[in-house]
Amino acid sequence: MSAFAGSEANETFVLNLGPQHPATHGVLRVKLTMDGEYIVEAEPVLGYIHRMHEKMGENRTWAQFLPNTGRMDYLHALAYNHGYVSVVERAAGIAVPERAEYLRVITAELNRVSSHLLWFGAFILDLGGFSPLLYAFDDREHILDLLESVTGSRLTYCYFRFGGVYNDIDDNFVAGTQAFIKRLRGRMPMYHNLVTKNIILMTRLKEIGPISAEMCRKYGATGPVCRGSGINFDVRKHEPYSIYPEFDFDVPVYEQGDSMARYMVRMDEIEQSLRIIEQALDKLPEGPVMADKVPKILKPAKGDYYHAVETARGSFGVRVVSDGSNTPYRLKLRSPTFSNLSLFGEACRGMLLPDALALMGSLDLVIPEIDR
Amino acid sequence: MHVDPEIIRLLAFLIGVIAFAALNAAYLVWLERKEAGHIQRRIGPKEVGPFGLLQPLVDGIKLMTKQLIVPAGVDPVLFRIAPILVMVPAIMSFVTIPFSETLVARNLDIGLLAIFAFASVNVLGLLLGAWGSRNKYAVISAARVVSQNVAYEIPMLVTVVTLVMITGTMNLHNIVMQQQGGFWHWNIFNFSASPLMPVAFLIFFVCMLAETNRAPFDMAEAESELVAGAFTEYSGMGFGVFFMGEYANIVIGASMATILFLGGWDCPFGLFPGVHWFLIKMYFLIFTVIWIRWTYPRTTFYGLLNLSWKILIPISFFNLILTSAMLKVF
Amino acid sequence: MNRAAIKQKLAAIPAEAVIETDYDRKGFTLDVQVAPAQLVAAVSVLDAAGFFIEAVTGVDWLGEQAALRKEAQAKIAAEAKARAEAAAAAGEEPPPAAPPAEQGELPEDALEAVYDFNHYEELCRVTVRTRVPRSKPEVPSISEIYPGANWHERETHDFFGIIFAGHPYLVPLLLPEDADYHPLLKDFRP
Amino acid sequence: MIDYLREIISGTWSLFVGLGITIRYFFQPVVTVQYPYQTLPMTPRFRGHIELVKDEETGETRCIVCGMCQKACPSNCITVNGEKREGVKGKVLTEYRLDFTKCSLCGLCVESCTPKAITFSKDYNLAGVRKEAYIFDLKKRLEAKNR
Repeated sequence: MSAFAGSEANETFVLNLGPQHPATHGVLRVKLTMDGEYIVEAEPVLGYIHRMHEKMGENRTWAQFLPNTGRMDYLHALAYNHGYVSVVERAAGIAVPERAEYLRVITAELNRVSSHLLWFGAFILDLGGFSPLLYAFDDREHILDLLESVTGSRLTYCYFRFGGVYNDIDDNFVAGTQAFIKRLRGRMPMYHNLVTKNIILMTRLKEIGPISAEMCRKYGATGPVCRGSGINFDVRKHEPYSIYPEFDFDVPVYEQGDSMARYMVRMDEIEQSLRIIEQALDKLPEGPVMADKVPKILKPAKGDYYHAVETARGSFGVRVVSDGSNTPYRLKLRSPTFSNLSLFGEACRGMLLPDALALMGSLDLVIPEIDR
Repeated sequence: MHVDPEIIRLLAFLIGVIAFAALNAAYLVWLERKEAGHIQRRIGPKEVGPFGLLQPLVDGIKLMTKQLIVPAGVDPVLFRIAPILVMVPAIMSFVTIPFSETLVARNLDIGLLAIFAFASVNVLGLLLGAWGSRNKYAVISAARVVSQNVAYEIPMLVTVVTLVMITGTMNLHNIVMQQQGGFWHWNIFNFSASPLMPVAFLIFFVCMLAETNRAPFDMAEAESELVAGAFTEYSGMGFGVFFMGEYANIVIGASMATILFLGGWDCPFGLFPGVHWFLIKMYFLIFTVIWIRWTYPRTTFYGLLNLSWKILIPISFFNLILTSAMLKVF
Repeated sequence: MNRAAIKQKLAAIPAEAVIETDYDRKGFTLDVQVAPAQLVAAVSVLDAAGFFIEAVTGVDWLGEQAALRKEAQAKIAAEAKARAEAAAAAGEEPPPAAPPAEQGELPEDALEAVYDFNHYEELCRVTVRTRVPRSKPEVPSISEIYPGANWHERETHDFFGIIFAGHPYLVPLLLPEDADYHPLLKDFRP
Repeated sequence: MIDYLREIISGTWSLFVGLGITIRYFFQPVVTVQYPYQTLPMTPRFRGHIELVKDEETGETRCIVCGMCQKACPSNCITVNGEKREGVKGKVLTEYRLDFTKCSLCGLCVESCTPKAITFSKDYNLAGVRKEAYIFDLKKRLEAKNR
């Protein structure tokens, strides 16, 4: 990146990026103050698809809010379901059968792979390459088929229930998943040859959009954004939930903090997720997939409870405050991209427009999840 | 009444050239969509006509029936003149391109010069359209187009100068005639003049991509950054003419590469030279241009300038010096 | 940095309660209750210890005081009843009924601002809470210490109307820019 | 100087590798399904809008009008009406109205149903021009299907 040539303040102009813009992946608006093609200041404007999920939670029973969680982040819906059912299980003291936890991990990790694949395609699309998007979609479609055969739905699965999962898997799913893992492992070198090693992509990502570890801390960035800045933080390892401690997997961490590092973290995570799925399929125990004694009307004890899960975008936390009734008294959804995007304004200062868009793409934004 | 047959010939050629340019523009869109489809493992247009062959027609009708929106506050003259400024020079360039030994509208002695002169007007059209449409994205795009063009004219022209030194003429017909008799006579393999001729071809090809604003150098359009760049405010046929101009420019670029480096209408094996060979080579190059577009991400503006000033210009100058030295020595 | 040390440091700030909670049960390790005036001091301690900010939110405790009083009254009534029964069982005269408790003005209900912090290296989720009266909900802003709190505070202002004093740009973030309502207040009616 | 050349050559090589990959795909068969000329088989668990199950013995619905589905629904899109009839134990279903415009296909109603009277349909070709077309009376649908 070339240096930022400062000039008189009155030579700047305001550029409205969005709410309808190809690079913002939804309805995000960024108010850019520009000096030529350099960004002097960037202010993201949110709330275009704000749905007030938190208020909705207060007006529904605990179980009725479940479908909403998958609609926050439609790309990794199962992790959001997982976070919500986990916090309610914690509050109500429900124990989950082991097989159900395995199924949760398998499906959530498959969903994470699909989310990363879509991010990969969309990110390259931001950089102007179109074909990798459709190759990634080709692979993602296999995951959606697998998940559809289990959950009956392709995007907002709503598969987890308090105390287990909605229905059991069959042998076809196991065989199909194993075949898919083999297929995707075979395809990854193609992605790296076509995209990662491409000289144009390297010049566009290397040393572009640096985010320091300190900046991550000050803004509360989590997920691949902080792991690309050399912070080894993954909720699956940091505060292990479900049965993640049973599996052997690595947390990819890159020190550079540039867009390339975040790209590499996600690409490596695909491989790690495949490893988890493989181990889970091998170890999959027999047994029920639903706890026996789940009361029909949940009334968790008074108090507040927190549970965080690692989604494809970072640490998603749910804080519920229960007053002992059958509806949540207060439900706070801590969305990872909200924090990740909040550092964009500072990180892109002095950058060129195309680089800033590469940086924005590397943050992996899902707007419904920011706006909630 | 006596009519000069030359005038009739010229008229026929003019109509032919315009028809050729328009048809090319229409069917290159089809080719682009089909090729992109198959690269991405889908079919591409298929509903209108067999293999979607009538798709360009339908697209054309759609563009023509659309309202021509002239936004408030635009410069009315520049906004309207810009698409024409892109389209007309492209058609004019066709006049001097020799498709075969006899199939040429006007065989100019300075044909090469004329084409490069016309090619630079294209940028002016984009600049005026972008400036005139009073849109911030378009203005950014205009600034990009101009500096991109400055950066790319130099290595391209240096390469062409090298070639002119070898051929000793600017007459396109003569340049092709010198390359007759099989692919080992083509300029791209003219190792006796300079061992770097394939590299020179590559430089020329890259510069052609940049000149015609094709991916990975489509910074002017850059749909994921600048929405549609210079064309943001254009609708209907205003946009359509820009589009046609763009494809016509690609045809010119591919034709020039064919003539200068690939022996024009010459058959690679010395058999049956003719217009078909010219078209095969040209369309192969266009296929490659489209193939490149659907493979790479877009470069950035400074990446492009770096490539031009740090790599292409030094190498093309080195080639120039090497060639002149070799011409002098041998 | 260990948990005990940070607990000690936080406890050193006057007028606050630091409670170690059961992580497995609650999902957080330290529950810190501070007065609004001590908030910045508490957050500075966390900042110095390398914590990152997870979220800022609020809870509206409308009706809490009434519920507490009702609970207290029920307890008193139950005790009185138990005493009366015990007395009756013992064959004694039931003691005279206690005079009803003072029904003074209810103390005002509170809005609670909740801050979640976590540490990248060690699992230590610290929840900082501060309570302000509903009629004058004003909390000092921590966006100077954590720039990331800027958006979270704006969001909390949107939803609860809590005013973060010293915030550089306290305009609606998720709600429309002319929104003058606070949907997560319990007495909000659309 | 050598680094400079090496960088150019490796960079150019990476570009040619990319071209090689895309041209290989160009000659491979397409993977898309040409809907609506071709369709894929539905998975048995596909969650379409709900429908009433026909009881094999009676040929009627199994619904006992307990209203559990109505209570379970997060979006209040189910309305169940029944009436008492002479000689029949329990209530008889008169109307089962599903407002599909609000339904989020979560499946909580199907799970809550004790007599297993509702299930997911396999309809996905749903298109219409009026909102009212998506307020289904499932009882009438079942009767129409029986006929």
